[in-house]
Amino acid sequence: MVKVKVIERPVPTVSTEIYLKEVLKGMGVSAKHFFQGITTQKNLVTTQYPEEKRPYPKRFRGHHRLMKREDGSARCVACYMCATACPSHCITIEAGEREEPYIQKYPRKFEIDYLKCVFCGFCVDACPQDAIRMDSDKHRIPAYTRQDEMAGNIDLLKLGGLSQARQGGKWS
Amino acid sequence: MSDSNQLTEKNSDLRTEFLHLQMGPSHPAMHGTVRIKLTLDGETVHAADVEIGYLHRGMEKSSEAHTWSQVIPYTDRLNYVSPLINNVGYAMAVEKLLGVEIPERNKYIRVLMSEISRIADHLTAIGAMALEIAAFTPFLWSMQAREEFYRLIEEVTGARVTSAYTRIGGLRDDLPEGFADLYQAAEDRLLRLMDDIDALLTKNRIFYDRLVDVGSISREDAVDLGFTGPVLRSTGVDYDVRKDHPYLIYDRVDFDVPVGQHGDNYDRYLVRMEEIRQSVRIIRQVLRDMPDGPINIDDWSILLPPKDAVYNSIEATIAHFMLIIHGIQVPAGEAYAFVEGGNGELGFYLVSDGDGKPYRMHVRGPCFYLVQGLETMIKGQMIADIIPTFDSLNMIGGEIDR
Amino acid sequence: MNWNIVLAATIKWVFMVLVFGLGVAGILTWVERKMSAVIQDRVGPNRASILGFRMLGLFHPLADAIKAFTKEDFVPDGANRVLFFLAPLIALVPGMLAFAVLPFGPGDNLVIANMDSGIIALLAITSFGIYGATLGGWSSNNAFAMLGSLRAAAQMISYEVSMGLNLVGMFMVFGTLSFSQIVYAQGHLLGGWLPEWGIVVQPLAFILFMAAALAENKRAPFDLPEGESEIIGYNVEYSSMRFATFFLSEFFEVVLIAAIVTVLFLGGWQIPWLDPKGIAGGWIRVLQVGAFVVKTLFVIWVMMLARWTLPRFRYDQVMKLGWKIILPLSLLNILVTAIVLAML
Amino acid sequence: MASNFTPYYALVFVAVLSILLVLALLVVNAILGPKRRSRVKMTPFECGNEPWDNPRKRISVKYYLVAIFFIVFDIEAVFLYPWSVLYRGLLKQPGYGILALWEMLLFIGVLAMGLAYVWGKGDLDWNPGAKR
Amino acid sequence: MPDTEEKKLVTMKIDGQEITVPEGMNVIDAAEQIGIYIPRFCYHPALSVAGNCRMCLVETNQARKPVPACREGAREGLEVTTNSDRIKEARKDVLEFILLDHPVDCPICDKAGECMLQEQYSKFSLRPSSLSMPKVHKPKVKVMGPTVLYDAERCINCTRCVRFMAEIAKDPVLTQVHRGDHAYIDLAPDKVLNSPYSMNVVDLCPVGALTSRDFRFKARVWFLESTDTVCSECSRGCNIRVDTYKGEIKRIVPRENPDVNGMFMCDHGRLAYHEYENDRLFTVAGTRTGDMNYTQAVNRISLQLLQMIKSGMPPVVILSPFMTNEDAWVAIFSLKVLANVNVFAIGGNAQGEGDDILIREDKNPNTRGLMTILKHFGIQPVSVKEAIEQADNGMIVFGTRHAWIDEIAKKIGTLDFGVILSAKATPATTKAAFALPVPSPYETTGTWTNEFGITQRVQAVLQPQQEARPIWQIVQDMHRGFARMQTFTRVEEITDILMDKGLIALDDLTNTGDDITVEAGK
Amino acid sequence: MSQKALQKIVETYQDFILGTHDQHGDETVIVMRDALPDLFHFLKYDPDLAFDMLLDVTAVDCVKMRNEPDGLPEGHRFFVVYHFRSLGLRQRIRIKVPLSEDDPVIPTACGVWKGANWPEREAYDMFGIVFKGHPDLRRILLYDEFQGYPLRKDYPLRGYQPRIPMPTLKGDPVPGLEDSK
Repeated sequence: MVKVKVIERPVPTVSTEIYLKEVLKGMGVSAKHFFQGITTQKNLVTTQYPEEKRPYPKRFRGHHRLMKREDGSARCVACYMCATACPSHCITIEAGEREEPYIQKYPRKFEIDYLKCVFCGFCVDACPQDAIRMDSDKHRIPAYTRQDEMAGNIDLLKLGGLSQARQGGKWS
Repeated sequence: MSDSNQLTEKNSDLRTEFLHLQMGPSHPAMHGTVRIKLTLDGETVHAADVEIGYLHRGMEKSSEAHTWSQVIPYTDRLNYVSPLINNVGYAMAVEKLLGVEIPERNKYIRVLMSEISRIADHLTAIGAMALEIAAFTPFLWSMQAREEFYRLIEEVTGARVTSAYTRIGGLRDDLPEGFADLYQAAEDRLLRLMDDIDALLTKNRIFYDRLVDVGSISREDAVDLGFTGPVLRSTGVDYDVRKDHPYLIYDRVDFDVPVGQHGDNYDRYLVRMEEIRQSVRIIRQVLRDMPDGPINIDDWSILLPPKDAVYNSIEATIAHFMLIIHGIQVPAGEAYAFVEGGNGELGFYLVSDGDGKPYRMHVRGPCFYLVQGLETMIKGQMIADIIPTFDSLNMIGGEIDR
Repeated sequence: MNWNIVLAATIKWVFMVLVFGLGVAGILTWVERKMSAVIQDRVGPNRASILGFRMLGLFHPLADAIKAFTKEDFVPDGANRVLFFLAPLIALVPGMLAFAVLPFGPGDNLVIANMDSGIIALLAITSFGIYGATLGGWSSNNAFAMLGSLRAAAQMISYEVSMGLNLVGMFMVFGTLSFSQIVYAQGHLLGGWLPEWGIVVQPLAFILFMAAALAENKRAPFDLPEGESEIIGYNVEYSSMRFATFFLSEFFEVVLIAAIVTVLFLGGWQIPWLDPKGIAGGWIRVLQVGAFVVKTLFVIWVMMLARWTLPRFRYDQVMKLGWKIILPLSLLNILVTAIVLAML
Repeated sequence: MASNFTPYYALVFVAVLSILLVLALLVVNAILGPKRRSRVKMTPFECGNEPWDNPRKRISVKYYLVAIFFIVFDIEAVFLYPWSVLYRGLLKQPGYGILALWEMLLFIGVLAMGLAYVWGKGDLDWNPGAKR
Repeated sequence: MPDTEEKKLVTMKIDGQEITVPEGMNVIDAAEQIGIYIPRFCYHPALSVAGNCRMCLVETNQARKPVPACREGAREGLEVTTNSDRIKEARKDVLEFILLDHPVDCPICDKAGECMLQEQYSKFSLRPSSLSMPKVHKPKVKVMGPTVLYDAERCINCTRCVRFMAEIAKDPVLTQVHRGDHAYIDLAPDKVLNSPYSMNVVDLCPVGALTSRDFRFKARVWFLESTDTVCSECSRGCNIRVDTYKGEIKRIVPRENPDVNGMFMCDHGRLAYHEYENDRLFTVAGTRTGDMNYTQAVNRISLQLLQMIKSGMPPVVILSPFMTNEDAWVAIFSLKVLANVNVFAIGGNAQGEGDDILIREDKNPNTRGLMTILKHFGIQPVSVKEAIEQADNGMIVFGTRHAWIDEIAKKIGTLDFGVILSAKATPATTKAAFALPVPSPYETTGTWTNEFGITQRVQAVLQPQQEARPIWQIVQDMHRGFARMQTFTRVEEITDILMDKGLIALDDLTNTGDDITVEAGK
Repeated sequence: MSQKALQKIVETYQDFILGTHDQHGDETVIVMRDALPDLFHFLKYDPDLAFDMLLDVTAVDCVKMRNEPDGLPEGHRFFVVYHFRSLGLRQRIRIKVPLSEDDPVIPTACGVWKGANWPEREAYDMFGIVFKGHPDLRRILLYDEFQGYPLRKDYPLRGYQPRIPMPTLKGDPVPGLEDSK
């Protein structure tokens, strides 16, 4: 059964009709905020951005980063999963060949076009190597040219850290 | 016929002319998304033609070229004030096509996030409506309260607005630790600010006069025009998807459906204020009753396998690859699933032909129907009433133009 | 020509109009932003800096001025160029001029033009301000500006009536049209302890005058001519210093109206129970001028508080308020005052 | 004080100073500001579109009515000024006081009647549809 | 299947559906006829049955245990169940077993996306791993030959490749070594996998064990856009599917056509696209003509041609058997009928070696079609050598690849009117008075008639770039100046005329590769 | 839940029904176009149906569907899909009407539900389906000069449109002038 709550609008009374009481009450509330504001800084919500930065939550989807192996190379093996999962087709990968038989592949080019990226995080979900992550705790800073909006593997690796994720089977 | 017009007509040498004026798209209050072509008689709106499409992104066409999962970020941008409700609605629609049942905890979290989004949505509507009649302070207070809830959303989903939180058959992630405390802080602030907004606006005669009997619409017209949500309820119809077609766990929580009596802007304001309080009530119950357990269904053909398994076993890797390359294979058929969005019934009509991509995906945005009624609502009103009426509908361009 | 008068007038003009009026108006642009910010739990402007000193954003008006000076002052197609140029001038000058008749302190030296009929002169001068907004909107060849100017004209002349009528009660009580005289008269003590300020003897007139003055000044909640969410405003086509002039004139008028209210209803430079005749001079005179300034600033503060609290009226409601509420009440006020005075 | 007209001299002088000041502001801006014209910039603003209509039309009579009312009421108000200034003085003279009171009542009565007439005609209603 | 008619028909039941098939037909094929797909790894219709992967297990009414469907011949009264719980469980077990030692290689495996293992696991199992032991390690990235790499860890020992090399390529170099979970495929001692058909094992391999060195890491298969066309490298005209990614050809794989090539093709055809990767001619060139654009060049050619014909000294024409029938028809018609050219020669690649599997001696795709059209106009072609000798008036050379290209280049450099239409920059194009760019065979649309008289549609995989135009269009533009000729806007109009005249017979006009999505595992 | 309503429609409009189904609990009636203006009235005013709210009007282009769409007659291409809701009876129904490519004309529902106006315009805009009797059938989301119908399956995903000059309003219809002098 639908529980309905009929909202009654306030009936105009003399005190509301002559404006003054409610106007003064409202001004009182404003004045309260005013005096609170100039005496205590407690309620102020502004973040003074470049000097102080709001801490991002742990799950914040920020700038992408490429994780590294112990030897400092990118974990990415250019499997194109992120490029496939990306709804905005902003990831461009070119694969190169490596000697190690268990790695074989590396991204010769790994570019994210931040003009297209929508920060949905699907690439992170799609990565089977724990190679791409968005937990860099940085947001993408807009640039002035299209060229600057492309982040290449070097930029992404700079933000990257060592990934501890084990790979290739529990025992291998 | 009004007195003034009689006067005009009686004295033929006092002939006056209509003024044709365009409001929007680049009008300070039109948010860049709507153009209203007005024919004005002095300050009175004689006729209006509402023109939409300035935010058309071809979302329905794009969806046909993406996998079922890849559509989720698109749904963020429907009603971009309460994106999580869109996420939930879309995920539910696909789950309906797939015929899967999601775990209990998932349902609770979805309801929780929906209600948080609804509060954000209503706060925006109230604040914007106040802003458009120059009450700037309540607007910023409501934005302040809204920001508290966006923080919560960010804490859970990783982004304030572009949440992309639901997955088909699951969720991106479980609630973070200590979420209840975070929520409690936000709620405290919300209720405090709501009281202040209330003191500034509700009984203030200027505000009252500006809204009462402005933008009224009758119950019959509202139903006929396909209105849903708070705007329909303000006319006295007690239709709420959450009550009439309970989805997820809405049949297990206790809340009231606030209903107005006149269908004017003031009633919409009151209904929204009350709905925020009801949403708070729902959230409290949800947080109290939320069970432990998994949040995702255990089916690798629908949801990506857990990361650890993907890294370490070929089976999960294969499932992972197949799901990302080909998408979820949804059996052929069609389904219409609907949720109570911030502005009313948000429906997803999906047609599948058995492929990894939607064959047709249509969104029934509640705003589309609300804005359709705008012309009726502003005809004969003053030019200054257009924008508050427009905002009382909480017009969201993303939802209309799609 | 008496050069002494010229010299005296110039010095007074510099101090009263430029330093006090324009200075306060300039700072008010900052105050308004800062105050609204604090009311809304924000920090407000604080970025403009000179050599790294931010001074709570006090340099913002300066930055604004520089910006206004270096922007292009274009005239839209189809506009009436002469009127388009003159409109901001007409809007600002009357406000400056009106300061000439306001006494900042006791005696002749603290008022530029100490007239017997100061109030009539003031009303005459301020009525000019209507032309600024009206012509500005009309000459822009813009439909929004046109609507704004029509609103401005209708609203300002409507409240002009009430404003004038509200003062009649004051004249009856104090029996003079001179500001200086009224301020002196407010030094009287009623019953030996209560200063006979306008607000005490004419409380209704005070409220009505405040409302009418706000409307006259096109300030919230009467800011319909520039209702940015509906018709954008009569000055929509204005840019650069021309816009800044309109902007400045608004704040100038805020100061002006606060000063007028202070002089008429809050005892002007009078400090209660202290030298009501204004003959003391010395530090007491400085205090009295200070009292005037403080009272004016207080009135400005109240006006700003109202600005950031109240929603805007609708056009018909403004007209209704002016013609159907304030005007009859003003007449009633005259009536009651007359009868009360007759009975005393 | 030189004469009764001294304040007026001062006033005129101050007016000249003020006008010069504002003119200076505008002229300095005209010198400092750039001049880069383009067709779009010169188009009157109408929400991003080409203007649709000529704004200088015969707009609703209501606006002009206000002007007429204003003249009526404002001029009448001005007539009250001399009376009001003298009123207190007249009260002190026996007989004149009551006369002045009655005179004023009559005058305000006429004014009120005019207002009532206009009110009754509905010319003070800008939005006949609005209930409040 | 040539001998099905001789066999007796039997009626059997698969999942309750009755079906009549020739006796002995294996159950996999029979089930496929009624739309039931039985999973398999080792079974391939072109190869002999091995039955070692056990993926195609089905239940029958004549055996207690599940039997492999590829080995089970159809016989009267056989009832097969392919979807019982037991079979489903059996498939999961088989897959679990196969995947047990499979490395987590999908990210670096070229097969991912068209891998049968991926497909069948996601379709028939989705059972999580229960491995608790280390995986067995075997050789990785082993070079099998010039074209193929082998990864033993990924191998599921289906032996398709072994059987292919033995049965079809007739070059049995592959064999299985070791036993149990250490088994893998290896080369026979001192042998290399260098058969001309070696790359077919890459297609045959159901997993990513055998991968193409040419295609290695070039693109992911699910991004590829495919176009169906015909191979140009010999007169067999193998049906191919060309896969492109971002406007570049990445690989060529065979399409099944029992009448032409069966299921396979040669390595040469697969790699032939490299021929057109470098030294392409995209703009009008020619050393002696100076800079000019296409329109100017065509107008000047037209003018010169007109003068030559008026003076009765027409040029010689060297045709190319790489031209499509449409190109050839327009060229011969306009030059012979309208411009009175008498001397036609057929250039093209020289005869090469052939075998009795697929490769033909004639290394040109359309010799037969060209001959048919020449015959239609009553022209007896001369040899290229003769044509060059008679070419003092002028010379028009069609096509890029000619065995006589050096002689042509030498001659054309001496002529005032030397026109060459080429896809690549060769010595001839630099020396000629006019060199016009034309599309490569992969950018051409039209028809080719192979050695056996089968006309097949050629579909442009990529669009001609810059100034390159199809030959029929260039010829048409050249003749617009002085002769009235029917003008065509689409190549299909010419095809229709050829069909009307009975010069070609083409059944499947819609064979244009409409569906561009890549189906995994096909 | 709305099985009863479905039954009633099927009984009353027997001759026009091409099929029904209730996939995923959404009762659907596939009905021929000829039944239409009549059926609208029936849907809204019949006391057992009382579908007083038109939820949605859209269309589906079935031309590239892999499986045979059920109820689509030979030679037809589109489905126009209506969703109705009855607020009083708490029921919902979907009506699908097949249309052919050559004759994509269907009677409007605007006369029965005012809310059909915009969604029908959208269906016209996106699919080129002409709603006969619609009071104001013009493009709604796209601009008037747009060529083609983007949600049809044969419109390319990245279809390019010709450039058009900046539109002016001279000669545009002025709202509200037709009903006054």
